[in-house]
Amino acid sequence: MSDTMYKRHDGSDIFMHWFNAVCWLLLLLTGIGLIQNPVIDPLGSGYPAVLRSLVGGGGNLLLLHEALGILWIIGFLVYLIINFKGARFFLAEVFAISPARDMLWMVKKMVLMTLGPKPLKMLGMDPVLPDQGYYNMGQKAFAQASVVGGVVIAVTGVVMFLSDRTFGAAATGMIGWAVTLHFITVGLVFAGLLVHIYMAAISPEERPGFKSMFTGVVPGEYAKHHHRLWFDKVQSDDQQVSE
Amino acid sequence: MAQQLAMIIDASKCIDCKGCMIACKVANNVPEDQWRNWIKGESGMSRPGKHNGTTKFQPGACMHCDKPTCVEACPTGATYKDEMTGEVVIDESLCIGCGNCIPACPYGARFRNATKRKADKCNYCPERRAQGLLPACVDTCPTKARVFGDINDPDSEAGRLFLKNKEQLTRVAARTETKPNMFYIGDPGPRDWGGEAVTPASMIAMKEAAPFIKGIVGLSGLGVLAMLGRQLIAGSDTDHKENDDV
Amino acid sequence: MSESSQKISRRDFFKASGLIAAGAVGGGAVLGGLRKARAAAVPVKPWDSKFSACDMCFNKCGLIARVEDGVVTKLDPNSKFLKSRGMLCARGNAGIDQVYDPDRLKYPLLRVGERGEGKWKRISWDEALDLAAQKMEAVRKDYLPCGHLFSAGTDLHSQFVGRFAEVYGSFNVTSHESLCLVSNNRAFLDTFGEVPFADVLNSKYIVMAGANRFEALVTPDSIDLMTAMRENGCKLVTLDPRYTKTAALSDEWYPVKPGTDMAFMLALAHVIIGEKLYDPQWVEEKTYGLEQLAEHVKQYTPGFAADQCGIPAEAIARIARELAEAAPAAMIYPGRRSSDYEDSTQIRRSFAIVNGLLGNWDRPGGLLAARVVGLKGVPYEAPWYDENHEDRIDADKVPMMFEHEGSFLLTRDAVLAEDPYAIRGWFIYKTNPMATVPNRKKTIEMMNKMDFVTVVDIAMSDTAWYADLVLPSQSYLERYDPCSGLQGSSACACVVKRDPVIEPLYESRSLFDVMKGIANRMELGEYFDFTIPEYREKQLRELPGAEKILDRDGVYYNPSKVYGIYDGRIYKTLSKKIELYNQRYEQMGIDPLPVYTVPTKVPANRFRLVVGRNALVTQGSTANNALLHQLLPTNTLWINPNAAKKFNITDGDLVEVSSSVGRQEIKAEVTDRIREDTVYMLSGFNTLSTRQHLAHGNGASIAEILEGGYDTVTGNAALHTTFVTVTRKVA
Amino acid sequence: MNRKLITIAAACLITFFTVSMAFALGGGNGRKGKFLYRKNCYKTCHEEKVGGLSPANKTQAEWTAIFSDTSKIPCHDKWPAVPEKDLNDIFTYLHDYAKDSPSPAKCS
Repeated sequence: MSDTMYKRHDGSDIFMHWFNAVCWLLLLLTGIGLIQNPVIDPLGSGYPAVLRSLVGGGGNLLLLHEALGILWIIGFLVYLIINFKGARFFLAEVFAISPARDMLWMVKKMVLMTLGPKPLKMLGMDPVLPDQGYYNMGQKAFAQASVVGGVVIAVTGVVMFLSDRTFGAAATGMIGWAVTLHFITVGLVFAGLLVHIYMAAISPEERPGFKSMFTGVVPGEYAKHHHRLWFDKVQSDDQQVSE
Repeated sequence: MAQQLAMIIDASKCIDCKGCMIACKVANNVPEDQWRNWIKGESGMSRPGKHNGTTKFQPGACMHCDKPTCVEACPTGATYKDEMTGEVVIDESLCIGCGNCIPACPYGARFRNATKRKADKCNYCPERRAQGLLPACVDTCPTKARVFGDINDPDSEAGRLFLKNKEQLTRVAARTETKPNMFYIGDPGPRDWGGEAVTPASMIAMKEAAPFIKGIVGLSGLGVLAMLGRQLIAGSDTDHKENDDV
Repeated sequence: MSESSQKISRRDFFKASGLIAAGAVGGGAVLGGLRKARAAAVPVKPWDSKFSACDMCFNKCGLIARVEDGVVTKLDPNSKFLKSRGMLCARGNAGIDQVYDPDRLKYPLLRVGERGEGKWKRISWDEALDLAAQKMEAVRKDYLPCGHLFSAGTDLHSQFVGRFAEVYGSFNVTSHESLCLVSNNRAFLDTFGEVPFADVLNSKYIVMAGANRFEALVTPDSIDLMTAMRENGCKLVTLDPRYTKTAALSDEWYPVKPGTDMAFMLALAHVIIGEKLYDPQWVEEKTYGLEQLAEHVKQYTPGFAADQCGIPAEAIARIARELAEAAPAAMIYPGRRSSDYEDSTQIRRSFAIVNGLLGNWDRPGGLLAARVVGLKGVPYEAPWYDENHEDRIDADKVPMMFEHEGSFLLTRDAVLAEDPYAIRGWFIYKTNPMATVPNRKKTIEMMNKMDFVTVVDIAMSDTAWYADLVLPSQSYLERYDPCSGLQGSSACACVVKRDPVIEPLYESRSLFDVMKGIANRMELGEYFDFTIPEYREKQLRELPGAEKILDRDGVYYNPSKVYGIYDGRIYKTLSKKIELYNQRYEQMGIDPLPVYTVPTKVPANRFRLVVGRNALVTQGSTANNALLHQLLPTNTLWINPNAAKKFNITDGDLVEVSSSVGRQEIKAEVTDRIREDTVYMLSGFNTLSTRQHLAHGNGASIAEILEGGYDTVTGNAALHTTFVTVTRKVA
Repeated sequence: MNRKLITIAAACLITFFTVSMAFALGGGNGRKGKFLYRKNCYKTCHEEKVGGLSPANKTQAEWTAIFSDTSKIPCHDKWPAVPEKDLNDIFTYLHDYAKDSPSPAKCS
């Protein structure tokens, strides 16, 4: 049983995940280089200055950022077309929340990850986590933030991209707010991203999940423990199919 | 000493012919009904008899301030104060057209170029200077009311005038002090038109949000560090075992 | 200073710390790269620079055209051009939009509808020239050569219109000047023997009446006036019913009652003579008629003048004394456009006479004689047409018309009356009588009198709009022009020329080529058997090397004496002296001394309509300029707040301005910058031609409203004698 | 220079006058006079030698003096025969556009 592998992601999902990750990394690196104002720049003025000089000026950096952004958006659009079913499944899973169970999971998990089970026990709580579905609540929370944030970032990005291409003077207010929203949203999603990267790549317990982002499959044991509801569903589906 | 390119203007010499405005418009391809420079008129009452030369027409443009509020309002650094020349420069390629800098100028020197859809204003005609010519408005001015140059260079015409008239140089004060580098010899004429530097709400929001964003990212980072710390100290198996126990 | 130096050192500190930071992160090379990237952001425009001379008004300011890929992208002043003091005004800079005006005439057009209906047929140049020649030949045959009228505006090619007219056999040639300056020229010529240049730059005291030098720009006077005032402490006193920019910048301004300037001037003479403020030796030696003048001006006391012109008597007396004190570096500024009243010549004579008393002739800060430029005429032997009438159609109507300028108004009346003979053909180049001559309806009637009207212009002016054949002319940047001699007061005597700086646009041709083409078809080709460069060679024959210098600097100077030209020379008058009292006038029955006549009282509930300029307008040729249009989108009717109140008019109201000859609707500009009895509007707006899309149906045409009085000495138009009613239009 | 001009101009015209000539000067057709002057005098004598002689080179009094005593005009031998009427037209042209006339001839 422990040898049984369960299919979790197909090729396009895996590709999209890593495509998204690379785009995010590059967009973040170039994007931070585009902020140069002592009040807001996250890394000080030295980083943008260096980055800009590396690509031959801020204008080039902006072009690069815009090109990456468009590539990123197009990538998602293509994915939506090619694997619409997968995308729909993903979104349905991500946004399907069972408040009582998922919230409890979230609170317990956060305490467990940082402080261990003792505090829970001290509070008289069972440190055992509630069962989770295809995604656990942490994954869902970040995925939700990524989806909503991604849409906001993409839309505001497009607004900025079009600012000097189609918009008239009347649009400056909108463009100004687009800049602000873009900045804030990226900041918030990035905050989640840090946790996501730790949980998925560094924390050993999710190692099989991490591996699955390359192989597409997880061991049954892992599925059973981490995504019990999904595991059960897959099991019963299999039985139905085999019968 | 670094340069400070500036204009020294003798408003008393201006005849309000608008030569500078058309010259600038043509030299810089400024779109219809937009202007990089201006002549503020004195619309004062007509009084017969002696006037003692009180009427002044006031040529002006971007004042390339020492404390440029437009630069403070720019999120990308597309507008910056050039350390070598003292100019307030717009790097068009880096301008994202957010328009923050436009209300941020208390003198109304900036506008959104209707064709380029980017911030625009006087740039002292760099293309002309590259060819050894004066800025278009200065070159064309009939009475040479506008004088341009490096006021830190006592050998330049502007520097000479700057030193010579040191005592009587005036600036048009705005409600927001920006330390403009446009100097008028004596009475500049209209004085009270300078407004307030207004930062758009979106920029204020971004500035206000910036520490929180940094804070949230920081907290998240701390959380990760905590997890990492626990992982290293307590080992990772504990969790698993606890789970397995169930 | 301490604050700013502190600031700089702080800035330097930041600069240094920035350097360290950059060095720590990416090394010095990165920062170097950064700098380079910024420096490289300045694109170097690969333009050619070509000399020319501006043509947006008559001044001909030297310019340098910046040409990129065969397109003029910028017009800059030629700093070596002393007459214009190295400047280019708003119109000069906007010249680019005249050349590239989408409304420009592009190919020959033949009228196919009624006159003024705007129906045109495009034809080829060959057809057009054949037709013009054929029609001109027909007029010559049916109505004698002098039955064809030729009108040419201020342009370096206009001399070829005159040349053509003469070889064709017509002496009926009019210029724009009888709508402008001939009264003033007459007055000064008849006082000093020549038309002077004002040495504004070196003057210490200038009285400016009937001129608006800071808006109606004349080089170098407009610029020199400011230099004189700010650098040399010159005092400026302005008389104008309007608070013009000149008035605003003056030391003193008086809203003189229109038409009373002569009373002021004669009162100045009264004080100067009465108080013996003149230089007796100079006046004795150089002038004629002081005694008669003294006797004549006794009646014109400052008190009398004060009653007439509304300027306090004490001010008049004081100004007279101050003028005399500053003399000879003092002047009554001669002015230029003097087409205002029926006694304009006599009004301007009073200006000239005060100058005579100030002893400022041929001296620094005074009035200067013409200097030698050295350009030569290119003579030709025109054929003689014995069958012609003896004289011009406008001859003998006024005693002292300038033969070579004619009188447009007298010509128009004579054409309409066919008296003394008929004129049925009209050739017009670069002048726009429909926009510049009072009583537009009458000009339309004149057009209707014609069998065939040919107009050569760069735009579909109203005059072209009513023509039969419209030929597209080259702009000043597209053609070769003959040399022209210019004098810039004490600044210079110089020669300019024009070479094409761009290829001619569309099918445009130069006037010279048009004349040549028609002449060739009329067996008059021998008179145009040369090119402009060949013609210039002849003009420059006594100035060896000038052509080279023209190519190098865009201008050639002939250094010559500025002051004292008249030392040991006679004045070109009958008495061989400055004629305070004009002997020839006496012989001809004209008042030898200007006699003040009280101007017609403005009738109740009416206003005197006055014309004027600002620095963005050249008569009827700039209202369609897209650049100037942005600064001056329309014209308005200036009306004083008290008058406006009386007629229930508020600022921005649409009003109807109506005279005995026409009416126009225009927006009122309620302003205290004008007298209560006077209204004012700019010229050039509301064209009939729809092919002037910015000017058509925009504002009001002053030519439609002005009546057609004229100066009884020269036949110059009298543009300030129209009374109008102003009524608010009910929306 | 001035004297030379006078001399040459005078010379041009001498042929057509006798000392006893008794017609009244002036009142001719100046326009035709210009044509005749160009045709008879200008080409022959003035154009090449002195760069053109214009009516505005002299005062009306000077022109009158020249035409009332034409015996001193030196270049008469070069002239074709010109009728008296034409001569008066020439005089009228020169006189009416003299430098002290109401309309001095325009020269550059």
